[in-house]
Formats: sequence, C-alpha cells, structure tokens
Amino acid sequence: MADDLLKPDEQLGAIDHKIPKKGWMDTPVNIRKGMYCYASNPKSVEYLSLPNARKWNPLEEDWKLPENWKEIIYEGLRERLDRFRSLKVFMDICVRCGACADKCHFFIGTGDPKNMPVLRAELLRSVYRNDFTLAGKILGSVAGAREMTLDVLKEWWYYFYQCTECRRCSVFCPYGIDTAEITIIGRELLNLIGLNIDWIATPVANCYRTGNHLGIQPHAFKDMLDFFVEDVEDITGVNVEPTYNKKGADILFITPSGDVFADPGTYTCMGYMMLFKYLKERYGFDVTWSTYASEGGNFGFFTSHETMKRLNSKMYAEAKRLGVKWILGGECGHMWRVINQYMDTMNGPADFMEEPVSPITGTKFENAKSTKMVHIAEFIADLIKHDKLELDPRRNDNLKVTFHDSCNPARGMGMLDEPRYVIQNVCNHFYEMPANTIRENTFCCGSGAGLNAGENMELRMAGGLPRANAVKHVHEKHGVNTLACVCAVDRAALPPLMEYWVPGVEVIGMTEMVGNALIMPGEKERDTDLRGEPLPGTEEE
Amino acid sequence: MNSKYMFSLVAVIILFLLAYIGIETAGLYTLFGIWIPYAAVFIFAVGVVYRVVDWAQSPVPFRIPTTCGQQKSLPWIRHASIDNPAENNNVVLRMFLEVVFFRSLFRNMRFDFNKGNKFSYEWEKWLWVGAIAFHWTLFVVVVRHLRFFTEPVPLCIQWLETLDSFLRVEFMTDFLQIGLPGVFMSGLVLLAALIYLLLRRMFIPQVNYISFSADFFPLFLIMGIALSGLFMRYLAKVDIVAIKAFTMGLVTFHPVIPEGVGSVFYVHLFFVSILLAYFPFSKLMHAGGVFLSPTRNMANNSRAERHVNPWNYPVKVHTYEEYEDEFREKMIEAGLPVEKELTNGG
Amino acid sequence: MMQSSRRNFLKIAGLSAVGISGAKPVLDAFAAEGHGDERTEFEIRKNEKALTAQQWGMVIDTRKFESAADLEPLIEACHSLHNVPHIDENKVRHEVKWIWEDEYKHVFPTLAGKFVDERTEHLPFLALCNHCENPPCVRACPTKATFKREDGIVLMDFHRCIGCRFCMAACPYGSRSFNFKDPRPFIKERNPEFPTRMKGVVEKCNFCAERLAVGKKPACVEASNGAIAFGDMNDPESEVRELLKSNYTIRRKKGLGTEPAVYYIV
Amino acid sequence: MLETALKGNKGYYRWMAAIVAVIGVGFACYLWQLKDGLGITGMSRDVSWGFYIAQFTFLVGVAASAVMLVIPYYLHNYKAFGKIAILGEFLAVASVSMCLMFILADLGQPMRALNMILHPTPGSVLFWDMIVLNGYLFLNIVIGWKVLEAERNEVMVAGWVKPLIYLSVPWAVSIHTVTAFLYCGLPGRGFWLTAILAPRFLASAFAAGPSLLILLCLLIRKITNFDPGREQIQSLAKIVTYAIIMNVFFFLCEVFVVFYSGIPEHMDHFKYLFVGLHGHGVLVPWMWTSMGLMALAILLLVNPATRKDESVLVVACICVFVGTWIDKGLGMISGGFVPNPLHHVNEYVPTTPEIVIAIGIYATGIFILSVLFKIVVTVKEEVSA
Amino acid sequence: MANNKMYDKGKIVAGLVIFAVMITFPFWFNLGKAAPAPELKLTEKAKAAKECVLEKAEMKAGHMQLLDIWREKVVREGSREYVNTKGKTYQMSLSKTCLDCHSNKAEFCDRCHDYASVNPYCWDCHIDNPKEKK
Repeated sequence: MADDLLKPDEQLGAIDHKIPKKGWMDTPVNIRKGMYCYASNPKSVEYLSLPNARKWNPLEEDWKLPENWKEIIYEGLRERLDRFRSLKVFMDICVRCGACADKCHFFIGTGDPKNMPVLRAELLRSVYRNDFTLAGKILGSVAGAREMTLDVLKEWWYYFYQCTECRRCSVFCPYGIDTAEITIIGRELLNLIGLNIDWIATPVANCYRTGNHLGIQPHAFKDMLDFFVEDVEDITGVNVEPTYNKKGADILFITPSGDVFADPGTYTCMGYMMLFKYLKERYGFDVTWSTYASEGGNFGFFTSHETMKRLNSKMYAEAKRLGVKWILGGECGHMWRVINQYMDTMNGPADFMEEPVSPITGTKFENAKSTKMVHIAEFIADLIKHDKLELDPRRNDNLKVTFHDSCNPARGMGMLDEPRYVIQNVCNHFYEMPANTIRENTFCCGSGAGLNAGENMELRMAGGLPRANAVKHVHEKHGVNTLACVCAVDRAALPPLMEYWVPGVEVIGMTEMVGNALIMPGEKERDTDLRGEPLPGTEEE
Repeated sequence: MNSKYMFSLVAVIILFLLAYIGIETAGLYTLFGIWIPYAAVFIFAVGVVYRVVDWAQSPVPFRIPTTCGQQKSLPWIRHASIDNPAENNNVVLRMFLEVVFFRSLFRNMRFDFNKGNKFSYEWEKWLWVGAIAFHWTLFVVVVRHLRFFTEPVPLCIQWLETLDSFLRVEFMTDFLQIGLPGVFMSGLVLLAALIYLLLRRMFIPQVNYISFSADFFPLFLIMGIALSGLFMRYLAKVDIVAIKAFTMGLVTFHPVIPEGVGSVFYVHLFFVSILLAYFPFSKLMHAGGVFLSPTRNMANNSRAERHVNPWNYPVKVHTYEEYEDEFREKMIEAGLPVEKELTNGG
Repeated sequence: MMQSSRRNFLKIAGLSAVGISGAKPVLDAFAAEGHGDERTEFEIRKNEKALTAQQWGMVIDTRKFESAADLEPLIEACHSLHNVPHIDENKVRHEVKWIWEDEYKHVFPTLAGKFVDERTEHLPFLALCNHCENPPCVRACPTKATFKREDGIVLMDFHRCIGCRFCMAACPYGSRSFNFKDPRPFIKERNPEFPTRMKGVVEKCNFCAERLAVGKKPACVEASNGAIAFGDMNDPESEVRELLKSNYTIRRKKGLGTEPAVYYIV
Repeated sequence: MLETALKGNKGYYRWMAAIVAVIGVGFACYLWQLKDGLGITGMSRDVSWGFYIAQFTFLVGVAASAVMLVIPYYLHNYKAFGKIAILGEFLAVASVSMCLMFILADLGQPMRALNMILHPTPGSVLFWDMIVLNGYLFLNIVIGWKVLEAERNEVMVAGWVKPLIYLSVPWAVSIHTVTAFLYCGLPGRGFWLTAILAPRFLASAFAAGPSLLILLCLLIRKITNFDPGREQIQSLAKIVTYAIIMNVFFFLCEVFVVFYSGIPEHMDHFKYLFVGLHGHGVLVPWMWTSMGLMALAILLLVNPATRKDESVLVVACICVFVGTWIDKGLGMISGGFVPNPLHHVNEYVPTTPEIVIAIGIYATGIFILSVLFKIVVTVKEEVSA
Repeated sequence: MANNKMYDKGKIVAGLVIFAVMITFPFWFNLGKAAPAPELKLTEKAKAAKECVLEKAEMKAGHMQLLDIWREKVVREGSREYVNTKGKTYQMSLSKTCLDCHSNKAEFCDRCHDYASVNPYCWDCHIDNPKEKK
C-alpha cells in the first residue's frame, strides 16, 4: 500500500461532491499523482508494433506526440464512427438528464464532476460535435462543441484511464448509453498516438509473447502448478497433478494467470486442480491446461479492439491444436466479457469443437453452443445440482461470506445466480450486501480495466469505496469476514481495498471454497484449509 | 444568472418577437403561415430519415447488450428474460418497456452519504415521473392536434379528447374564466412537467453543471409552444374553425390564410416549426436513437449464436509455432509436450 | 384580430366586477385602444320587473284543499314547467319530485299524535323544499352547488353539483331528489324554456326563481287559486305576514332550528 | 424499492393477475355505472347513500388504526412494534386509497370531482374529510416509504420525517372523527345524531384494523420468510381486546340513551335494525350476527389462555373483523336512512353491479396492499438475510 | 456517410416507413378530400336580426366564454339581462335567446362543433328540440 495515502477517515472526509462554479469546459485538467498510472514502457509498445513507442511522462508538458496527432485522432474517430453504430448513436442521443451521474463509483469516491459518466463521455462528444455535426459547427460551445487541443487530449487521457468500464452507468441510462463503449473507443484513439499506460501495455506485450500477463514462460508456469500440487498433497494427501498441452484431451481449461501467480488467486487455482482431480477419479473427466493459452484475462481489451483480438485468438488456436471438445473458463471478469461479447465474432466460428456437454451430468450448455466455452461457475453449479460432488460445507464454517458480483460477469454477461448457488452449497454462512450494491447494481472493485497498478492507489481506494462501504455494512452487521468473487482482478484489487477500508475481511475465490469443501477420494483427514489455516473445530486440538 | 439558460431563453424570446412583429407589423402571413411550416416539416422528415440512415450505415460489429439480470444458462436457474433477453421477442419486450415506460430510468436512485459514513441509494423517481409525464402528455397533445388535420375527425381522436377532458376544471374569478372550452389535462401536465424538468436543470447542481444552452433551448421552446397554445385555448380564445380551415388547407396543399386569427397563433405555429426544424440536428434525435441503442436492442446470446462483424479483419497474432520456437528447449526440459522435437540438439 | 381576442379575455374582469358590485360598467382599458368609435361598455343586470325580497316565504292554507285532486294541478304545473321526470318504474327508489302530497303523519311526523281529527288525518298535505333560513343542505354541500341566495331561496347550481348527495342526507324534510338516471326519457313533454337535468345531480324546488326573475309568482302559487300565499317574510306588510298574523300556522320539524320558510295553516 | 414489487415468484404473479382480473370486472361495471348513472345501484331517494359510503366508512377505520402501532412505537418507545409499524402504515395507505375510490364511485358526476378543490367550502364536513383523507394518505406514504427505505439502507430516518410521524397521530384520529362528523352533524337523522358516534367509530376502528393486521401478520409469517413476531401479535391482540370491549360498551351506552329516553326518532332506527319496522327487517339477522360475533370475540380475547393460542386468536380476529364490518359496513349507513325523515320505510339492498364495483375497489386496495407488503417483506428478508 | 451500405436494412427501413407513414398521416388521410370550413346556415330570423349579442368575430371565437359567464351570472347571482356594447338588451338564456334566433342547432351549432371536434355538454340539459325523444 502506498505510503502517501491519507488515512481512511481523512480520505472519506476529503470527498466533496460540491460542483464547481466554473463550467467544465473552462476547467483545465489537473493531472494529479496517485490518480493516474505511469506511461507505458516503450519496449512493450514496440513489441506489439503499436504506434509511437517512446519514453514519456504525463507530468511533463511535452508528451512527445507525433506532429499530426490531431489528424490521426480526427481520422481515427471518423473511422470508428463508421465502424461502430454504438459510438455514433451514443455520441448523438445523450440528453444529459443526469441519471448516470451518481452511479459511477469514481464520482462517488472522488467527487470529481468529470467522473460523472455523462461528462466523461462529453469529453469525447464535445470534440465529435465540433468536427462531425452541423449544429456543433454552427453553434459551437452553445451546442456543447469544442475544439481538439492538447489540453483536451490530456483530459481525455486522464479521465479515460479513470474509468473501469464497469457499465454501471449504462444500466441506468434511459437510452442504454454505455460509457464503457465510449471509454474503449477513447482509449483506442489515444493508443493511435501512443498514449497508453504501462500497467496495460506491458501485460499485453507479455501475454502476446508468453501467453500470460506476467510473462511467465512455460516451464515456470508448470513449476508454479507443481508447487500447488505439493501444497494440496500436504493438506489433503491427494496428488492433483494436472496435464499440460495434452492433445486429444476432452476439455481445455483456461484461467487468468493471476490465479497461478498471485495470492489469494493461487488458492482458487488449487481449488480448480482439486476439482479436476476429483472429477477425473470419480468420472474420468479429462481436462488439460495450456501454457500457450495460459491467460484468460485480456488486457488487449483495454487497449483496442484489434489488440483484444490478437490476444484472444490464442484460445481457439490452442483448442484447435489440441483437438479438445470444448473450453472451460476459470473465474475472471473481463475475460468473460470478451468471451461473451467478442470472442466468437472476432475469432470464430469455433466449428472445430463440439457443442459443450458436461461429460458428467450430460447437461448441454445451450447458452454456449456457438462459442463453446463454459464458465466454471456454470459447470460447478450443474455438478452440484446433479449431486455429483461430495461436499462438506462445514469446513468453511469459519467463513462468513458475502459475494461481490464482478462488473463484467454481472453487466456484460448476466452471470449472477450460478456463483451464488455454488457458494451457498459450499458454506453455511452467506450474507448478501445491500440490494442496490449487488447483482446488476454491483459496484466495481475500483481497479478494473487495467487500473490495478500501485502508483494510482488513491484512485483505486476512492473508486473502490462504494464497494468497500457495502462490505463494511455486512462486516459490521453480520460479522462477514470473507468477500467471495469470481474475478482475478478482484482477487488482486480487493485485498488492499479491504485492508484500507474494511480491515478484517479476506478475499476468496469461489472455487477455493469448493476446494475446501470437496471431499476428495482417498483424502486424509484435513486439519487446515487451502491457506493453511486451521479448519473450524480443529483449532482447539 | 446563468448564461447557459439565459442564452436559450433570449433565443426563444427573439423567436417570439420575430413571429409577433413579423405578423403584427410586417404582415408576413404567407411566410409564417405557409412557407415556414412547410419547410419545417420537410426539414424534419428528411432530416430525421437522414440521421437514421446515417446511423444505419455504421454496422453493429459486436453484440454488447447491457445485462441487467440473470442470463439464460442452466434450465433450473431463473432467467431474467426482459433484463437479459436471450431471444428476439424478449428484446422486443425490453425495448417496448424501455421506449414506452422508460424502464431504465425507473431504476434511478440517489446516492447519499449518511451519518456513520454509510452510503445509501434511495428512491429517486422524480426524474422518471417528470420524463414520463412530459413525454406522454406531449404525445397526447400532438395526437389531439390531429383534430385540426383530419376531416372528419377520426373517432379514436375524439375518444382521446373525451378522456383527456374527463376531469372538468370549471371556475370563474374576477380575472379568469376557465371551463368552457373544456380543460384538457394533458396540456397542463405537459406544462407542469416542463417546469419541473427546467427547474431541475437549473437548480440541481450536478445537472446544471452538465447542461448546455442546447439543453435549455428545447425546454424553453416547448414551453413557449405550450404557453401560446394554452393562452389561445383558455384565455384569448381564437376562432378555431378558421384555424382548422387553415390547417386543413396546409395538409391538402391548398393553403389559405385565415381571417381573424391573432398573432399568437402564428407564434405558436412558428415555435412548432422551429422545433421540427431543430429536431434532426439536436439531441432530440434521442427519440429515434433509443431504437438503435445496441446495449438495449440486442439479445444477450452471442455465446449461443454467432454474431458476425462485417469489417472483421485478420490481425497479426503470435502463433503457437512462433511460441514453441521461442520456448521449445525450456518446454522439453520441463517435460511439457511439444510439436517438434529439438532438431540439432539445441 | 388579436385585439378582439384580448379584449374578450379582459372583459371578464369587467363583467365580474359589475356582477358583484352592481356598479357602473367598468371600462376595459385595453379594449379601448384603437376602437374609439365603438361603445365599450356593457352591463349585466337584473330584470326590472323582477320580484325581490329579503326572505321569500310561503303560506299554504290547507283549509282550502279537500282532496288529492285539488293538489294535482299544482304539482302538475310545477313538474311540467320544470321538466321534472315522471319515473314510474321503481317509483319510490328513483323518484324525482319538487312538490308532492303526503299524509299529515309523514309531513309532520313530530306533530302527529295517536289521535288526530278526521280531516287532518285524511287530508293530503303539500310538501316541498322549505327554503330554510338556516339550511343544513347548504352547510353540507362541499362545492357550493347548493347555496342560499340573497332573497332566501335555497338554490341548486346543476352545473356544479358533483352528485355526492350529502345534501340529501342533511335535509330533514326529504325535499331533495337525485337523478339516478338520465331524466329525459321520463319527461313527457319538454319545456324548452327550462333545462332538464343530467344524470348524477341533485335537484329540488327552486321557488320558481326563474319566474320571480321576470315578475311572476311561483307556478304552484299561481295554480293554487289563492290557497298558497307567497311573499317576503321580512316585510311586515306582505300578504304572507298578514296571514301569519291572523292564523295559527305550523311548520315542519320546527324543533330542528332550520327555520323553514313554508308555513301551513291548518 | 418499488422494483422489488415487480420481482416475485409464480405464486405472487398469479395472485396479482387474479386481482387484476377482478379489478377489470369491477372497472367494467363502473364504466356501466358511469354511462347509465347510479340507477344501477340499489340506492334510492330515501336511502341515498349505500354500500359504497358504508365501505368507505368502515375502511376509514381500518386506516386510522395504524395509529395503534404508531403510538406505542414512536410515543412510548415500545420497540417490538418497530418491526410491524410499517405494515400498519401501508395498510392505512391501501385503506385510504380504497376510501377515496369508494367516494369517487359514489359520485353522480365524478368528472366534476375537482370542484371540491376549485370551490372549497370550509363549512362542509365533506370538504374537511377530503382534506384529512388525502393528507393522511400523503403522510402514510411518505412516512412508510422513508422509514422503510432507511431500514433497507440501515441508516437513520431523515430528521424531517419525525415531525410527520407525530403529526400522523392526531391526523389518524381526525380522519375517523371527521368521517363520524359527516353523519352526526345532520339534523333529522336520529340514528347518527349522537356525540358517541365518533368515539364509537374509533373504538370499532381500533378493533377492526388491528384484528385485520393480526390476520395479515399470520399470513405473512406463513407465506414468507419474514416473521412479524409473536410478541407483536399478542400486543396487537390486547389492543383488539380493549377496543372491541369499548366498542360494545359505547354501543350499549347509545342503546340505553335511545331506549330509556324513548324518543321515537332515535329509537325507530334501532328497532328497524334489530327487530324490523313495519314489516321491514332485511338487516335483522345480520345485526344479530354482528352482535354475536363481537360477544364471542370478547369471550375469546378476554381469556388470556384463548388469546394466546394463535389458532383461537385467528377465530377471534375474524369474529371482530366480520362483526365490526357488518356493524359499520352494512348497518351503520342503511340504519340511519331507514326510516326516512318522513317516517317512510323504504329498504335498501345493494344490487349485483354495485357489489361487483365494490369488490373491484376492494381488489384495487388489495392490489396496492400486496404491492406494498411485497416491498416490505422483500426489504425485511433482505435486511435480515 | 462514408459507405452506402445500410446495416440491419430490413428493420431500419421498416422503422423509417412507419415513421414516414405516421408523420405524413394528415396528408394522406385527407388525400383527395376537399374539406372546406362548414358554412353556417342562418335562419330567417337570424338573418333579419342582422347582428348578434357580440360582433360576429367575437362570437365565433368566444361564444362559449360568453355563455359560461351568462350561466354563472344567471344561476348564482340571479342577474338575467345583458346589455351589449350597442346598448341592446338580451335575456341571458341559451334556450330563450340564442336558440330563439338560431333555432337550427344542427345546421348552426353542430356543423362547426363537429368540424372542430368539440362536444359541449350544454345539450345534456338545455333543450334544443323539445319534440325530439330519445
């Protein structure tokens, strides 16, 4: 945690939702430390052959832009208007009713009016009006138009990287205007002139090269999993050794690399391995992991549609190479937004695979019959419903659990009840957070869309405040000590958020809880959970 | 004083004066009565079609609905078929509720800090109420006006009039006589809703902050239309038979300038013309755009059915072959299967 | 064009001022502009012939009636003049009547004892609205659709009545009728000079206010061959006061304090 | 919160659909009445108010009874009622809504209803009744909503709500008092012309309302995961006990005055209701049933053993509710009009369309109540989950 | 409009056609119809009288207002005479004054009322034709 962060109480007291007197167009951007991520490493940009790789610093006056940057932006916007009806329509139809204003976690947490989704969009819209509409050309600022300047560009960069593309505003918009769509395009435009952030560019480059964000090479990847195999064996006495890159396996499993390399995701990873072992022993379930497609997450999504496609292509390519029947996906947020809304369109059709059927229950996953990719929560929920897992939820009795709906599965997919069903079957103490903060109304962790860096901790803590406040509520009311989620970014972003706002709440993945509760064939009597903590009832002995 | 709304207010006042003076002193009946209305209708019709066609020329490359409820997945999990439609008929229902009842806006709630730093999200239906009241009554008022444009007046319009004037408002004071002609509720509710929407734009700091003059202009303009209409109906009283003869002339392309119709009528007509002509070039196009919003008008079924992007182009990817070439040695060492064994001992 | 509309609007002010104060017509300043050649005054006034009083009252000399047949023409005169419907079916339930006949024990339930003289017991009595000085119905009406005029007449404004029937509950004399249905089909011959009523409003005797306005006495008085006297109760010289001075009279339910303006000589 | 009323299980939707169907039939009948006039009802020149106004009178009582929860909770800090005060307030909302609809249905010229406001007449009790009823509706909607919302967000209720809550206490008393004044201020209607009428109305209200609430609480406990609580129900039962005893006592006071004084204008109405007059006595069996039910209820409620047994309590509450309903919803209005001021006896019996319209209004009230209670239950489940 | 391809053509064209049909409704609804303003028929008596209570233009636009004032004055104040600006006195009565001259309601009142889709409820009570039975 960054040292220069205010104490939570001070931070809370500092939030001011007062609206400035001066109009927003007349208020220049103030790029403030702690609120932005560092500029991208030129090497990463270069590796991806993205434009204008160079070293630059947002705090400096000169951003080392190409000469014709205005033209590039103009052309880029024109091209995107022709490609995306969503963009064109969203540019034209906003009536500025203000319904979205206080729906944004960044606005709630920072009080900065330009974090109102409508204004975030207006940053781009004002330029669009100036360059592309009759009214804007004639009436100018009266119609909300303004010219593209360097200051405007800097404002774009600052605020488009203060949006986690969580789509909460879109739920409330009477026209369904999705600020995430606008931010995505905005970031694409910025990328055209080399304005990226390193927390995105470097993972993208890594992923492109090694298959995962952290740039872990295949052998190291295997080493990590081997390490988990040992841990699980220590705890349960069962060897859960998986297979890698196995040709002819039934199913390919892809999860975000965060689960392989960072606590507490690693425990979720152990959960996957235990589950697959269990299924293999009991039902002959044949699943393999890939080192080439060893990343579910897709930071390309936070760069441009094209980059997203380049990274995503590995999943189908690997499935095809290995000849699997279908793909099982682990717990991840934006990975699933990409899978649900883009993958088949970009890199399909996946006609080399079969329509997914659970080999254990025979359930056809009708909703995945084209993309051929099933979510682990759907898969486990089906198993539990058919009573195919032996579970002892009492092993999770030390956990008082609440569930955080990650933005992308919630609002980009609609997966709300499957993880709840699984969690409620593997633990005995489950409490929901207040109604207006869960399901489709869920609040972002504050660090999505590539913003979970270390240098922007103030922004992250502010953005995650609404979520943390809801957790705090159930923490105080029901003694909730565990925040469950189905997203790797959440597992990385929520622990510091909890530490800051709600100390005493741990973050856990759904499948980790399954791993705890799952009674493995031939297992020894466990006395700790996957984290090595004593199991409830065994502490005293 | 806020320059943003003063600008729009002054603009509307100038428009008023234009028409008023144009009629009163210059007698430009033909201009304000015939040419401008025809031109406005033409601009409106062509402009709206142009804008929609313009939108339509951009494809919808991806299926990006905002899902506001449980997806359709396992058969035993209750599917939120409207908020997360999986089929087209559910999309139609979602769109219907969206367009007719402003369903998304209905979710609106207000964020609040509370004692103990507890956040709350509370009932905020006033925007929804104001919006519904405004749009519905505007619709009713427009449909009611068809009595000036049809002969004989269709029964359904007469029914609407009966319904609209069901509640009688009859009173007489020293200064005001109301009751005959009968009072239409829609007009009054329309004005009230407009005032609410205007006040909220003026006095709610957040909303004021995000508003442009262009946001105040239609409010003042429609208010001008409503006020001039109400003035003619309830206060000044105009010869509506003459007006109907005139409007019927317009729609049968035999326009005749009526005798004995005051300038307020031309102001009313001019305001309407301005609104129509302004429509295609402004945010008022949300009326058409709401139908084209891809986050609402698509089913969330792209995992089940492939959506095709017409401009999907091939991209440079890092193939498995390139990957294995780079890491083959390490892979073999770690016992990972490879496609090609090492050929020359590394 | 514009001027005419505006003037029309502004005239109301003048109209009302005249109506209320009875003062000289008020000039309409706006109307005057550019219309100097035209007379801009108008006036609303009472008919010169109109009969006026401070409190109209009625004295019915029941001695002059022998049987129901004697009352028939009075009732007929009133009901045909005022387009009162004859609703035969469900006679009792939906009946509308302004003036009618009933037995002594019903018209005077508080006076009727066990033993009444033969004549009184069998004599039909006329019943109608008493135009009380202190009318409970006026108190009850939530819209001022029933109101008491300056001349003491308790009048109905059929345009304003919402049909709540509170006045019917309030009236201790059963003088009010409600139009449970459209009355028109039940009017044998319509008198175009007087409006019919519409369904859903209350109606009752109006002491022929429309006749008083043109200098005529109420229809029933006219048809009574002198059996009914009509006049100003506050005028000591009036015919009715003379009658009250010289005869013993009774009023209906005097104990309720409503001060009926209809007196009966028995 | 309103959206929680849109989400429910199949049973909820079926229930609501059934209610809407009933409302539809009632509304169709109302359109018929609108077209043909009030002639389609059983009302007459003599009995000019009937079933509608009687239901209105009864429901005003049910609405006023919310105060029986508000007083102990907010004035005496009786915490247990905090759990169910909202149910009382929302029951009041549904009841007052029905009251207003019954008044509208009773108007001969409903299109002129605004005349009440356009031509305000402070001398008319009906004018004040309009004021107090609408005010009470407004108060209960605002209070109920804000309190429930605060409960959902688990924050303190906004400060400005408290004064409204205190205001709602005298206001609740006022709605039934003013409604009683509608009747008891009329000269020449001996049945109502008594100062005990308002107290009697309140007593029967405080019996009928809470007994209905007990039944609703037990129903909620049965079909949802929210338990209004045994203590709460027992406290309500005690309120019902005292109120029903007071009601019968007041009634007997009136009986004494009327029959001991022997004034016919007062006595004849009682005779008509309980033994029949001049051969007319359509209400006689009803009135005795009402008396019997109230007596039985008192027996069951006074005895702690039977009162504490919830299954017996259900019977007692049904007795109280039906008994007071017959008393007010059938006897009170007809009884005052028969015999008429001229001592004619013309009886009143509601017609089928009249009853269908009334059922339609009741269904609308039940619809409102279901929506509001659904919200309450959802919030309570949510908060306790 | 960079390219000329329209996506979702079917739905969008259908929508635009509906839009076009809706906004041109007044034009095609009245196609081929000549719908001149109704001509009022004056009775002989009215013709002879030459002038009405107010000027013709004022009566055309504001007769309802005048009637409304009349009814208020007559019913609530008992004033029954109206002296117009020319000094002529009229009895304030729809039946006895207006309909006396304009005894042809169907050809006088109704024509314009129908044309302008106005349905006054005067006739619910005020009798225009005493012989007519429903």
